[in-house]
Amino acid sequence: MSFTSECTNVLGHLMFHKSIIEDDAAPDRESKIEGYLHMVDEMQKGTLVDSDDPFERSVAVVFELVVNNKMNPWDINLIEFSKMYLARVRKAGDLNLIIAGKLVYMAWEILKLQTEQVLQRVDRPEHVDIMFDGWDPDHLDLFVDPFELGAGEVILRTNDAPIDEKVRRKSERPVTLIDLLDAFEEAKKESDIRKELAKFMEKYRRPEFEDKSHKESLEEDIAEVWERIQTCGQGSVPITDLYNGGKEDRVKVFVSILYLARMGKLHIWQEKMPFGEVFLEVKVPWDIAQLEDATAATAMKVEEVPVVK
Amino acid sequence: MRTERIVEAELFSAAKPVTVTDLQTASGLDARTIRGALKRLMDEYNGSDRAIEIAKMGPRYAMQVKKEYSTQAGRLAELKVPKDVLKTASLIAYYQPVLQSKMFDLVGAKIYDHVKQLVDLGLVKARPKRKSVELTTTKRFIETFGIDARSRQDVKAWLEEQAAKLSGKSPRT
Amino acid sequence: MRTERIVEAELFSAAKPVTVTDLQTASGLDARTIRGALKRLMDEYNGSDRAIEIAKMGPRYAMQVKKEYSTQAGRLAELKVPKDVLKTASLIAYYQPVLQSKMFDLVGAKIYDHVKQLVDLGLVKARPKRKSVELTTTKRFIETFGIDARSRQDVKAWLEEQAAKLSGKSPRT
Repeated sequence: MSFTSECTNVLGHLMFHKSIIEDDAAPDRESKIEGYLHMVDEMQKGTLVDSDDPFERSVAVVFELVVNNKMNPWDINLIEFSKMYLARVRKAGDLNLIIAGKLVYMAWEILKLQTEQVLQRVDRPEHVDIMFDGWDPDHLDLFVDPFELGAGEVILRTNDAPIDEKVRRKSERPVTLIDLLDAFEEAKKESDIRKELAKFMEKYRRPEFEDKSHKESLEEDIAEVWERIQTCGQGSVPITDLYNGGKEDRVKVFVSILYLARMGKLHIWQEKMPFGEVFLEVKVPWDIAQLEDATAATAMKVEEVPVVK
Repeated sequence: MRTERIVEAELFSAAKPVTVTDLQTASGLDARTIRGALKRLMDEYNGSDRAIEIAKMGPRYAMQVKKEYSTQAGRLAELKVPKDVLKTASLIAYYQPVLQSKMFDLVGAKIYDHVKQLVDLGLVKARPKRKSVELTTTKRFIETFGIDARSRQDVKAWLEEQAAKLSGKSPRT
Repeated sequence: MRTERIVEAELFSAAKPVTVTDLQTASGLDARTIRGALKRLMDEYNGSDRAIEIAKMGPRYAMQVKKEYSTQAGRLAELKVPKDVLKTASLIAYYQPVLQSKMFDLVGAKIYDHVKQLVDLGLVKARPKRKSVELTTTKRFIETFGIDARSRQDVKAWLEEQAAKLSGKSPRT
């Protein structure tokens, strides 16, 4: 395939994403995708001009790599991709682009996830839910049985489940020097961030937290709650899942997630006001959150967080 | 060193189901050679009376104990899904995407504990929806139960097939 | 169901060397039958060109990859020491001798669990000191990672060198 048709593929991909922008999407989403479309269009025509903005330049590099390497825009091998990206940026000797590249990498991953979610939504049979839209299902139980058992009734009635856990080997390999070095690099970055976080807390502590033990416990609380969140897996988590004791624990969890949200680590939202469940979601895809990108992002975020009053 | 023996060694020691790309990275062989080797190995293993088979789950392959030997072998392995949770898991897979409140109607109060276990094991995903939680199966579900599927729809279809077999075999009320 | 197939399934899933008694407990077969099955399996596997063999180590038996295939095979297996624990180990090596309370500041509450695992693996030594515990690496740490070092100071120096290389390689803002 030619350069032009590769560009057309990418344009098609972007058009699709533009067409599925929902009403509740971020307000700048449409203009952002417009910008991308414009960029690829220019690239196709050969009229793309280098931008001064490192983020824009790295987006251009992304498109360039996808087009030149004939990558399928619907199925980017992210590992391959990030390797190529880093090689490309190192060659250019542009440090700004490394940081920007991490953001692009995350954005790309999120875009990909969203596509999957949209496709699932399209496939999902909605009729049962639509029937009860806006109704209080609690009041319907009397005269409606909304659940069609179908052939699944056989599964319900049988003693043996139709699935069984496959028996596989638990394989292990010894740790090599490279493993250790990789681990060290990650650990060093993470502990540096913890130190920065501690400094941040010190600097912007609330006056009533003057008391040393109080401040220490707040930091520990946040760290502990962050760890609890990490055990909850991907996706949205109801805050009640994090509670683990009495009233004091609830306050601790609540205050900690407010801090974490301000640090830019979490989204928090409530579906029903004022007493509905509060939900939270880690802001970057889970696997990346565990890796260096999250640490880099947090390191930057720490600087940006407003003063806690 | 014959290529299928290299792939055999890799499948044997892989910690989880692997793709052709994984096998490529580990062996340095090209994709076509690996596909050929996989085909020969599957014929060799699955066609013999050996207790071990090579299963295909969508794009992933794994060496595993054949179903008829899994009870004995399971005692030395560390199986993670309790037996009573398996049925709930298969019902979720069959009805997915399904609200937890509906699953409550089917299996009762134990649904909360089962869903928690399944989510912890990464087999089921729970997303808040209305007043309840919507449940769907994950990629790990496909891998753990060795289902040849690429999507939730495939998993559903596979379970429908199993249900049909069950009802043909032993209909009970 | 032939007895050697049951034993085959068990050896495969055990993933570590097992005794005849272990196999007995799992299968319910008697020791003589199991010994016979093991003999037949060893002939079958070890005499063939397969990448997998059944090895006897004293009283224990294990299914494993033949030596000539071990390089390729290792790549897809899981790390013996979980990555997270390994990260903590490298920090202990870097800061040693270091108080557990200081490590708590660096990695958080998981330090307790990690230190326990590392002590169990024999990679780290913990000695009570003041109100906390002092952590140092062991000889086995050096052996495990093949670091060219004779003392803890050497390990530290080696890691410092690596850290300097790292920070030279990827300067952070």
